[in-house]
Amino acid sequence: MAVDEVPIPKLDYTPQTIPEPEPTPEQARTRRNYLNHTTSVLSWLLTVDHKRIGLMYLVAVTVFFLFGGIAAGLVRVNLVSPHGAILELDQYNKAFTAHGTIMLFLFLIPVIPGVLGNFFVPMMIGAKDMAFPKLNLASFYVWAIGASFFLWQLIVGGLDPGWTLYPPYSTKYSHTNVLYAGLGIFITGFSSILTGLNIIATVHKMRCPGMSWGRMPLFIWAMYATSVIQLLATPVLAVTVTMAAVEKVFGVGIFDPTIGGDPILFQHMFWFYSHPAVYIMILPGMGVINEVLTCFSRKNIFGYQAVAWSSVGIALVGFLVWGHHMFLAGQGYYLGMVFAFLTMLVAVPSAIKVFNWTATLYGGSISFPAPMIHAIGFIVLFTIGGLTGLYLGTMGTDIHLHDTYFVIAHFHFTMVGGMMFAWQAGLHFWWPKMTGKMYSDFWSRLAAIVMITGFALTFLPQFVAGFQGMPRRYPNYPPEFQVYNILSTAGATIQGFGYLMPVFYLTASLFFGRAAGNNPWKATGLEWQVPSPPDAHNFKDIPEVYFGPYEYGVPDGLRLVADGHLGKKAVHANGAHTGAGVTNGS
Amino acid sequence: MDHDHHPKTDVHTEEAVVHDVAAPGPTFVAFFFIVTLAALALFVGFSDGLGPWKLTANLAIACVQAGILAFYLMDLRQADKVTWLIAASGVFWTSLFFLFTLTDYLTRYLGVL
Amino acid sequence: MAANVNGPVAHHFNNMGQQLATVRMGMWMFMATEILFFGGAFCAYAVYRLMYPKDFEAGSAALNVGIASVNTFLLLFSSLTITLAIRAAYTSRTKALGRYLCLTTLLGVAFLGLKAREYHMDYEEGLIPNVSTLSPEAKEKHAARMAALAAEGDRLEAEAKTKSGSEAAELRERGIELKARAAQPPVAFNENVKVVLSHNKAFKGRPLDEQTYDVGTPSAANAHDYDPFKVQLFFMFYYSMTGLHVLHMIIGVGLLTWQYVLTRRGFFDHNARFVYIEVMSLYWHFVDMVWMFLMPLLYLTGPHTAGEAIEMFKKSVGMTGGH
Amino acid sequence: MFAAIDLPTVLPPQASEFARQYDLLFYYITAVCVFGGGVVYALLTYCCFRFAKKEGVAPQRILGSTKLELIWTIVPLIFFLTFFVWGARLFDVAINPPQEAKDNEFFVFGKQWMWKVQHPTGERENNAMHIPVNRAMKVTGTSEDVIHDFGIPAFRSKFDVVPGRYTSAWYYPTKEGTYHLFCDQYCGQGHSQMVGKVHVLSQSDYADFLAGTYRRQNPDGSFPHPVDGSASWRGRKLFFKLNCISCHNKESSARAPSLEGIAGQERAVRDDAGKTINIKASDEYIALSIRVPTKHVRDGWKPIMPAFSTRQVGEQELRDLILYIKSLKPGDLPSRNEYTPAPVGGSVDADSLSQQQNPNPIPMPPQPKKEGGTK
Repeated sequence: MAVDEVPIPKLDYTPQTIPEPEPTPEQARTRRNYLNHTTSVLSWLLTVDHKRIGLMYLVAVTVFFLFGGIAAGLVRVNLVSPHGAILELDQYNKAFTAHGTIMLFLFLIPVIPGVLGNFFVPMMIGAKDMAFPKLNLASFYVWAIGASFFLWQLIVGGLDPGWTLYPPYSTKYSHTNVLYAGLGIFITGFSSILTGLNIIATVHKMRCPGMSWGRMPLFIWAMYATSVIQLLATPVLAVTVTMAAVEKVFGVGIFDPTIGGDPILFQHMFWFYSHPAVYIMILPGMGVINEVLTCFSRKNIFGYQAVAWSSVGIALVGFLVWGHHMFLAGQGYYLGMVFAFLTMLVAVPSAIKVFNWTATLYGGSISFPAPMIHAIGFIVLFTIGGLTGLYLGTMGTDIHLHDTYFVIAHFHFTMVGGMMFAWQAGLHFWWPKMTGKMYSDFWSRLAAIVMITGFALTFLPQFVAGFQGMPRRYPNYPPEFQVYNILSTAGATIQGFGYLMPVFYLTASLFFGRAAGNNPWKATGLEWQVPSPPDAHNFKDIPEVYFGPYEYGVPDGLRLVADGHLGKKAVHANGAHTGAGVTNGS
Repeated sequence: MDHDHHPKTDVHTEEAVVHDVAAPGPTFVAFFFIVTLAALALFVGFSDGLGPWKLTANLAIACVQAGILAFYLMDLRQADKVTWLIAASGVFWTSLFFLFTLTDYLTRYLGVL
Repeated sequence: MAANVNGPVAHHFNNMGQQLATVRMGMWMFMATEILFFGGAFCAYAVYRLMYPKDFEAGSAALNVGIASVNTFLLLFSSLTITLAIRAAYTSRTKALGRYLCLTTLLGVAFLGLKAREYHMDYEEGLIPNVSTLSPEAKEKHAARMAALAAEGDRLEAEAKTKSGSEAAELRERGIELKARAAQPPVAFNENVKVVLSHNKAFKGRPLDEQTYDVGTPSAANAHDYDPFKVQLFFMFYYSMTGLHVLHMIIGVGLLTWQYVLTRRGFFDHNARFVYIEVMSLYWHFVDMVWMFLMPLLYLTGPHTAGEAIEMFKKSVGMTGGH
Repeated sequence: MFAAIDLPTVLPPQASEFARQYDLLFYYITAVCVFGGGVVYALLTYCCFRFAKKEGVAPQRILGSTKLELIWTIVPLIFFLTFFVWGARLFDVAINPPQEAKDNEFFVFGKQWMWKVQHPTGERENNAMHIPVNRAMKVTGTSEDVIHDFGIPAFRSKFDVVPGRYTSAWYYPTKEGTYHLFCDQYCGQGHSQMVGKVHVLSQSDYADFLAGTYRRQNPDGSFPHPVDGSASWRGRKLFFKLNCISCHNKESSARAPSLEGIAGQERAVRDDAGKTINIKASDEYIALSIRVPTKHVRDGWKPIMPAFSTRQVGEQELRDLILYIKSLKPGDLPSRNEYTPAPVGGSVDADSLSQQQNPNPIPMPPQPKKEGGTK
């Protein structure tokens, strides 16, 4: 294929040191790292170390994922029978609302920025910490407070207007805890703003020498784009819920038609946040995929600029398409056209990414450990998710598919098929770095395959059901749809097992896993050039970067480089030569 | 990607960490204008002369006030590009929200029903 | 300038320049967020302002523009003092810094005090939808109106007896309708707001419900005729938007007080720490800016007169014994 | 629970002109997507196998290709834009009814949790809509409480029903039959019960429906009672309410004559003078024998029927009764102990019809337990 041949850069400098050898088991046991340099409980709860905060997010988010999963399980089981197998109508409504709110506000939005973003953004750009460590901790606790409001409303009887909280139902007719949920959304949103702010500041101001924008790993680009959205979209949601709350408290209100209010306005304000929010959810995932694909195909990303700027493009244009949720809501036809047009534009960058990922594999030397399987699964499933999005973004076809199971399937293909698998890929990719332990290769691959199979079985039938017009949020339905729902539930069961497996083998790896070593995947990112688990302050000296992030093009980079293949002495394949004594145990 | 192999150390240069403390003159002048404009706004608000244009006029005045405030009192005039970018993006996105939402209400009944 | 900056550099920064620039940038980003936050509310307001201009002007006419005007200047002056504070901090004149911070805090507190008084008066006048009860004056006015309606109803029915055929039926219908209307319970807020508006000399509107239902033929349409329910809508915006602004003010005053204490403790003797004052001043300026827009949108759209404003303010601070 | 799983058709019925146009676009998009996705998957599979890790094979160093980037930016964009243009035109069709549709305007009221449909002629029905085939019609809707959505998959049509506003859609039904009517916008506890049937009738049947005498013959040849919403249906309800059924019923006990198929028949009756005469059972006759039963008593029956004055049966009600009695064909009279009237929502006939007409009836879901149900 036609490629722009760029020669492997020659170094015109003399690095001072060659990298330390892997630590001996002795060193590995004795050295202090960010996990054990202090051990008191308080030192964890009050830590300002981005890595520890990342781990705290990991635990919390996993717990909420299990809650959301249970709710999803209830929904799926209930739908086995056309008459509703186990739940009363209102119970069902509460179940799917719990699933939606928890998964979106407490899992999808915080998961990658909170865990991987917190942990690796500073390390990948060679910083010692986030720009605002205290703010980072604060945003975790703010999030925790918001989350506890969700838990509280679950305990005191649940919530039933669906995660979209459309008035006038949510504000006037729902007798459930809309206020608590609104408060929860407001507070978690605030946390999300702070995280985004922190990441932007970090990327702008904390990059190590030589880490120019053109040399940042693409995960950083994705996180940056995500943070921009978090920063500029979330406040509108906050003010929306505030107004809805005012309306509910005073009992007379801004979105209430009986005194001249307009419920459609709520939808505008809500989707101004909530559509960009789906990019908040998917962009970090895309970022992870770049890292994993390049690493396991041992190649440069195909079209770095294209991938990087498509992230930014998605973030910007993604703001201007919210109206495609409202084609049938009584929104003006001409505005609808504008939105439909922009929707088609925002579909392009996603397509670009998919093509670039595929091209990245070309000419590589591909191996398939768990992260890579997840990443491939991501591409396969996300492609379907993206393409089916076109049906919904096209005004004409949206008429029939609006609010049917087609939407459900599409949404889950992007959010679960995309985001969830990217999250799994990232978690498995960086787990050795975070914990210093390697998990079971067999079980992790098996889990990946089980997840993908179960997922496809769950949501593919829903496309058909949706095209036949089965409406969403129905606890009971005409029997002709039963066969699809039974398939879905079967798939969901398999999926459930798939999601449970990592909980076990990852936990097991903490105790029985073998030491991972500094760089098990022979990856090029800065975070891989320091020992695992990293030291408390990541780098003893500030690393310096001499060329781009994915120089796998050098066959088996590290060794050849050490042999003086590039320049005089050692430099890691990504050009980072981390200063003296990074790797020696204390 | 760029291939100069000399590490960029941009973020490490000692940039102008302190806005040069201009003589208080400009500050007071700016403040004087702001207060005058505020008074003008009140005057317009209390007079019935402009009729329907009253709100428009007052909003225009408010914009000027805000501009002066940001430019002189918040030292935006000395700020670096990134700061400008951030401030601009805040205003820009808000205006986008206004643009699209209001478009809906202004065009909603064209050609439909 | 940078040369004589001294102060501790946080562990994760390489030098003071990086640290200060980062903090400053963080604050600006936070303000971009705030712009969107208030922008959302303003946009919602704009939508309804376009839908119901007259009713919103009526609502605005019912607000206490006197207090608002004074508050405007209080806030502007506080904006000046905080600017002087940061100038002082730049040149590490901590004494002056302390003075200016103190002054700013006091101005902020004064603003909040007046605002509290304004809310209290709204409460007294019964301008809180679905919460207020009929104010005494509104009660008697409403009672009188309903009595008139009922009397008119009786008169029509009596008259109907003298007539015959369709004419009689018509009269009877109308009479029954009027009496039924007279029996309806009042919407407290609507009646109260009518009373408040009747006190505003500059305002010449009549409530639409009285226009359509009351005795006699509807008078010629007036530029300011309003629907009380839409006025409720306006008041929802009034409370939520000023409420959010007040919330920001309270936070700001808290931070100012805290920084004042820090100043006294010599925290800012490291002049590198001026950046905290600086971001504080940015925040405070922003709150000021929001008020600049709230003023015309909420208070100044409706018809008011300067005299009325002064009168209102006097009444608010108790210089006169009410009307 | 798994007892009867009806194997469905993969594609929904295509019962309106719009549905035809819709499916064209739908299949076009599907074709493009299958092709595009296919290309990606093919490349993916190829790479994964061809470039799987081998000893001694070094990965190539490829940084990208501006030409390729341009290709896979522009080509998808072009296709997407065709979707957009076609889709916008289709939407334009969907929201701009032709004049004849505007002249034939139905109205729906959404309400937690039922649909009230009003015909242009003022006929009303609940959770069911009888409409003529091959005739353009417009549906305008509004809601009494929350946002609902009036969706008919067979017509590929759907629109949100918003409180305080009028929204609308229009159909040109092309195929007779009974189709689903769904509420697609979540509206609370009974959301999934806010469903009904759309009956597309032939023009003549629709005329009968408006006349109040529409009967649809079931496949088994039997005639069900009149359809919900028609005048004779109201009459039937009265027939039960006034306890006519206790004497005039299928069992045709010894107390009263059967009323089946008497319309227009010559009947031998005794007038109050006691002499037998023949009278044609006209509307007037039926009315008289309800108002003053003893005036003409059917030969061989005792004059035991109570009289129903205008206070018990208003003139309009009487009219409904007459229409019902006239509509009775042999074997129609209900049995004495049959239960009616139809529960609100699931009208008896809508179900009994759907049982035979449509293999997939909407099941009656468990009724909500708690309050907040029917307002």
